[in-house]
Amino acid sequence: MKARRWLLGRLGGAIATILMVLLLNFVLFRLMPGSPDRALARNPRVSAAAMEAARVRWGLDKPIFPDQLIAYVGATLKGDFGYSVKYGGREVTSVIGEKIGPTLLIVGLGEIIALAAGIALGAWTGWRRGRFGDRVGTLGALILYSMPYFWLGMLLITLFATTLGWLPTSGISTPGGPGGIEGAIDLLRHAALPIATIALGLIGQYAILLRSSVAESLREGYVLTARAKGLRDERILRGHILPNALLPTVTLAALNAGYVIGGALTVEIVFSWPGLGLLTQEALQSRDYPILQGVFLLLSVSVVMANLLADLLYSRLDPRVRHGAAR
Amino acid sequence: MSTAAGADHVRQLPAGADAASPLLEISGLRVSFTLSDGRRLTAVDGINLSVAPSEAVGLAGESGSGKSTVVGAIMGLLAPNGRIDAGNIRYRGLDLVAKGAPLRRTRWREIAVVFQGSLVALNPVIKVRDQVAEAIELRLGESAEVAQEKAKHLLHDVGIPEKRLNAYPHQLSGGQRQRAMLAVALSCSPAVLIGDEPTTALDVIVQAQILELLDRMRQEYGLGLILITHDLAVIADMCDRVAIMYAGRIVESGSVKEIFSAPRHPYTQALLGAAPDARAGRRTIKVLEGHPPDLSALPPGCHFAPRCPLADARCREEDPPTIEYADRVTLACHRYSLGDGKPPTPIDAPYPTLELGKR
Amino acid sequence: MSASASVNLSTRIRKRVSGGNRIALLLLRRWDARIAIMIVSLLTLSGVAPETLVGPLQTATTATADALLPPSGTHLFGTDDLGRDLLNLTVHGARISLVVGALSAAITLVIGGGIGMIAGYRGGRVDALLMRVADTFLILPTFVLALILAPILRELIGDQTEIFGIRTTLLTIVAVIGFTSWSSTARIVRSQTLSLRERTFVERARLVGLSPMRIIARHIFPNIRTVLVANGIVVIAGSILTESTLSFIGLGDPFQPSWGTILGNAQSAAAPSLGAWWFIAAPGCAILITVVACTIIGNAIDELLDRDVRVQR
Amino acid sequence: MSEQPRANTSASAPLLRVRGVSVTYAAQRSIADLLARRPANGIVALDSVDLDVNAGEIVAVVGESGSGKTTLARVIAGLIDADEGVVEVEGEGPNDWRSVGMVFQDPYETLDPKRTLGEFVAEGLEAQGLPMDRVNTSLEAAELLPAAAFRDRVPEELSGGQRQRVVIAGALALNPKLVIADEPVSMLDVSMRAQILKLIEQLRRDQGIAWLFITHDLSLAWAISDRVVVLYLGAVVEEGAAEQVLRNPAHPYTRALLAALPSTDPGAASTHSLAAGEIPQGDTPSGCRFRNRCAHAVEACANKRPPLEAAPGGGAGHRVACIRAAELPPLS
Repeated sequence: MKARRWLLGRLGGAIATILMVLLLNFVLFRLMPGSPDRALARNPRVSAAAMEAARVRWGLDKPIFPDQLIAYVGATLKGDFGYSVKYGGREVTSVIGEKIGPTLLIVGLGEIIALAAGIALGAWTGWRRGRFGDRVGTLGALILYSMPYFWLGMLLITLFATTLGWLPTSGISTPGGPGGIEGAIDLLRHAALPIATIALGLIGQYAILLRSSVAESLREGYVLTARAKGLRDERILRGHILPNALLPTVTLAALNAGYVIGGALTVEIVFSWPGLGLLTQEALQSRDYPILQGVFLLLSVSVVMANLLADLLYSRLDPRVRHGAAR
Repeated sequence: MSTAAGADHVRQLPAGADAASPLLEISGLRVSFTLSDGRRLTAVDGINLSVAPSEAVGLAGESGSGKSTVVGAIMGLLAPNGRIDAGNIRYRGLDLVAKGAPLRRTRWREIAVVFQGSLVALNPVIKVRDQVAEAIELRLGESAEVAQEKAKHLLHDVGIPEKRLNAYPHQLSGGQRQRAMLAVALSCSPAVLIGDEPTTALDVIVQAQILELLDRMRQEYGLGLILITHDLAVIADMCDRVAIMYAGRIVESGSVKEIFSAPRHPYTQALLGAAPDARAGRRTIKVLEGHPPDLSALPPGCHFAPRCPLADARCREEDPPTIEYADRVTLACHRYSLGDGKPPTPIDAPYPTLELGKR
Repeated sequence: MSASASVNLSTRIRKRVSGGNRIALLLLRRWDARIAIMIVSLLTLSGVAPETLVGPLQTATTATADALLPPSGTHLFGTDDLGRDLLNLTVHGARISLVVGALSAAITLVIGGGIGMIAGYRGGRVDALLMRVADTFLILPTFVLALILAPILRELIGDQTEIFGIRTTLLTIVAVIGFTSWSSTARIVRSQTLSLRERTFVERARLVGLSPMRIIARHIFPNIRTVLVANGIVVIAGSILTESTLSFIGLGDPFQPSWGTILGNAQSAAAPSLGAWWFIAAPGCAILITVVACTIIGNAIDELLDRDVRVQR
Repeated sequence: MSEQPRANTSASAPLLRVRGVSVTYAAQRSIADLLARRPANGIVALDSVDLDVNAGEIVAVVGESGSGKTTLARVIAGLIDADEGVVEVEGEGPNDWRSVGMVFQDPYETLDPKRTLGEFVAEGLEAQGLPMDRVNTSLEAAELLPAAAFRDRVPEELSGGQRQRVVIAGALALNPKLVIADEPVSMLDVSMRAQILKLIEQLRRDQGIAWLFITHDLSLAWAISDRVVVLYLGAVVEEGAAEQVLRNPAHPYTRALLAALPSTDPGAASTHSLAAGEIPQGDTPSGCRFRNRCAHAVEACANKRPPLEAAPGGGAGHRVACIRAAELPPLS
């Protein structure tokens, strides 16, 4: 009962956040130099009739507040994000749609690898806190955490692609390459370095967070009880410390989604990986604001959803939340 | 049904132990800690303590007297900067301090602890039933089903209602959590139970309930009980023998009856007189000036001398010898001597007194 | 003087030193923090006086060397695709990176600290509303927001003017980073304020009739000052990272290159596929070292603070 | 400080007069609750509490955790507003800071680590626009001597007992007639307690300060106070002269508290628990709030809340809220 109330509260929060994003997007849209129809007018491929239709649809002849805001929100909710300037007046949704796949591939795999490795490294260093292995591991994690993604990517290209020649430098596939299974292998060879970049960039953060919560748990009374019970170290770590220490990591993994995406954008630029990041950079260079807004909206909504998911997961993992006890 | 894993269970002693030796015996134990600035602090300085089956021994002292360090030493749970410098801890003759000591075998199976504040001593994300079953499964090698069944019996035995069997710690009240902690402690049917301030966080009525339960368990399971507390009244209520600690040393020990009716050490007198006692109708309290000493800068001689109204030059220079004037009755105070073998006559230390509630 | 007397004196001196200063003293005792502080001092020095160290900033026209020379005696860090000396560029880049980092951290602290203290002390609806906004900024991909905001802001302001010798391009970046990264500071300050508000000394101050403003000034702010400093140093690290990323994408000022701008040039010049590792190494290591050093200092203060609080309780 | 202690038997109005004070803590309501129009069901912390403290009197409020004793202290101090009822000090509302002081449980928490002791004591004077020369006299009255040496020190240098003296000095600075002390010695080492208790009695004797002494410790309440008020789940269940209540407890709850009290007296009987279970966390039981734990409860106990009436066979002012008080067996 209390737990359901808690979740309802979280759901309300997520909806409020999405509304704020819409508002932000609307304001940015109006702040943009020149009015939206002028942005459209820069696009030679949009006909006068289409422009008039857009003016009516966006309610540009009406006052900004509330009519235009309502019109904007209505259009957005219907999935109408406007037209791309650069991509010859194509709908923003369709342009973005074809770029999502490649981005999901590297971000998703990178995040999974990073979580697994980060948890392992964090648990190990936290357990051995203060000892030599901890210092080396933590410094390593801190260094990974402090590297800009794009720089890490450039280093990996220089080493593994240019110098050693093991992997391709950029792109998603070899032009005119084979299809089928060999094509899949070709894709993976191209994806390996971008995935590694994202994974390495994230490991540090997860490791540092988990290390501190493991080290904190070690001071807790229940760990003393577990030791007194004569349990083996490995059992104490797995059975008693991790179930508690993993909780903040779950939250961070979700909170981080936005941050990861920011990093992933630059990784795509470095590897010329045809995903949302490359699209964003092109849009920036050509002042293709509708695309930028679309990307921002899409990413924001997915991040908000990721957080909601994390809250659900959290409420499953932590009985105190499940039963509505104080957090 | 109450003795599911109880007294009738034939105890298999760990290798090297000997049923004829005393149950738990601590002799000359000294524990020190290294501080961050490199100095060493002696928290426990040469104490002796023993407990027999079905016997309850109280270890009393103010905070910082070293009583919890004794628990850490027995269980092998001292902080990483702590070290046992000297002395022995023997369980049935088995040395628990020696290098390569079989601590892992004696922990919980032979000696278990109920810690203070079970909200932190129990794992918040694991059901209490599983926390009871865990040690049965992992330490006694029972199957999961048997362990769960035993855990159910134990929880019932300590008075956890049936519908709370699958509860998490936060769903239990303070008293229930302490009961659950007791079930966790009894899960491997230990021979010795240590209560480290087990009722300190509880209200007085719940404290009485838990003390009653502890006492019943001690009798039913034939446990040797070591009760560590700052509350002498709890010891008077529960224990056969008592040892009073001050700044890492035991200043007086003996039977509760003897020590509480005729306290000899000035510190024991001060402790016994420090609080009013409604049950005994005593409003007068003894005012003990000063503070417990900083263990890293202990005064020379008798550590209590700076606060003792009986202290003279010798007390401030020489360590007082510990005399044993009757069987297992000891006293460490320069003011008393063995004399003719009769118990020394108590000397009332002239503390300033305060009669509360007098207009 | 006997040994015990001198110990006594040193403890007494230690106790006289107030909280913040004591943390600073303790910080100097940790070797990792000592190294980190040295690094940051060196970087600050090169940021303050790059000309005296490596001469004026080289441009495409003033560059004298050949393009893409690997490190050698004359060009310790090698040269870039226009023949500019990378040591020269990296040292000059320090100024931009550090100035942008410090200024945006200052904005972050003022916005985040102010909002955090108000939300934490007022509580109720004000708190709920402010934290709703903060949460939104915490969750959102603020980097993407910054990406969109930067060019919009620049077009609105124009990028030809200078304020205090800093080109508006950089000020835009400062404003954008400050505006998008205050939320975690606000969260930290709010939770500190919230727990301070529940502490008995604040309750007593209310009891004897102190006004809310005085309570914040006397009891809340002094007790979160060190937390703010620790957070501020970590925020500087984060701002430098964000700045380098924005500049890498090309939102920086080409006439005042920061480390990110140099790496952006390296990317456009295809340095990774040419194997010109030195083009990437110098500015990247500068970012890495700065961020690591700042994070170590910030975390060390945090840890000392934590221990300090634990000892006092 | 020439004021003489007043006799607490005077027929004049009491110094502190609390009538029918109730406090309900509202449970937090989310937006979803508001939309679903769920009622705010709160937790009753205090339920029409009456209490008097006469000038120069020490009254102890006894209760376990969850009894509402700290809420009562805060309401009287003016830190919390009562939902219902009246709190008057010398016939004035609760905002008359100059006649009510407060001493808190945790002296480590009451002193701001960033401020000197002088600043702490001066804080109230400054806020009230009173002369600063009271700082030294207050420190001296709390036996922090020499006062000048303490003014510039910071809390970190002090022991718990000294800190509590500073807190008391801070209360004395405003020249109070009544000081509310919420568990003032429970965080202190046994050896510090006597010193603080001594100070409390001294201040009552020399300056005629009345104390409302909140405690969980029945022995302490009995020893230090003139009168004892026993609180259970936010309501007064028994009150009377300390000696009467402790020698002749009339409420089953008071009897349970007394029976559970361990004693160092070798002759005393061992403790036993007369009451089952623990203070309920959620809803308050109907009728008598103690009936679920009471060994003497009958059906009638559930019907209505028992009024506070003269205890059977009790002395003047000894009152109890139990319909079965007259039928209880003698206490062993």
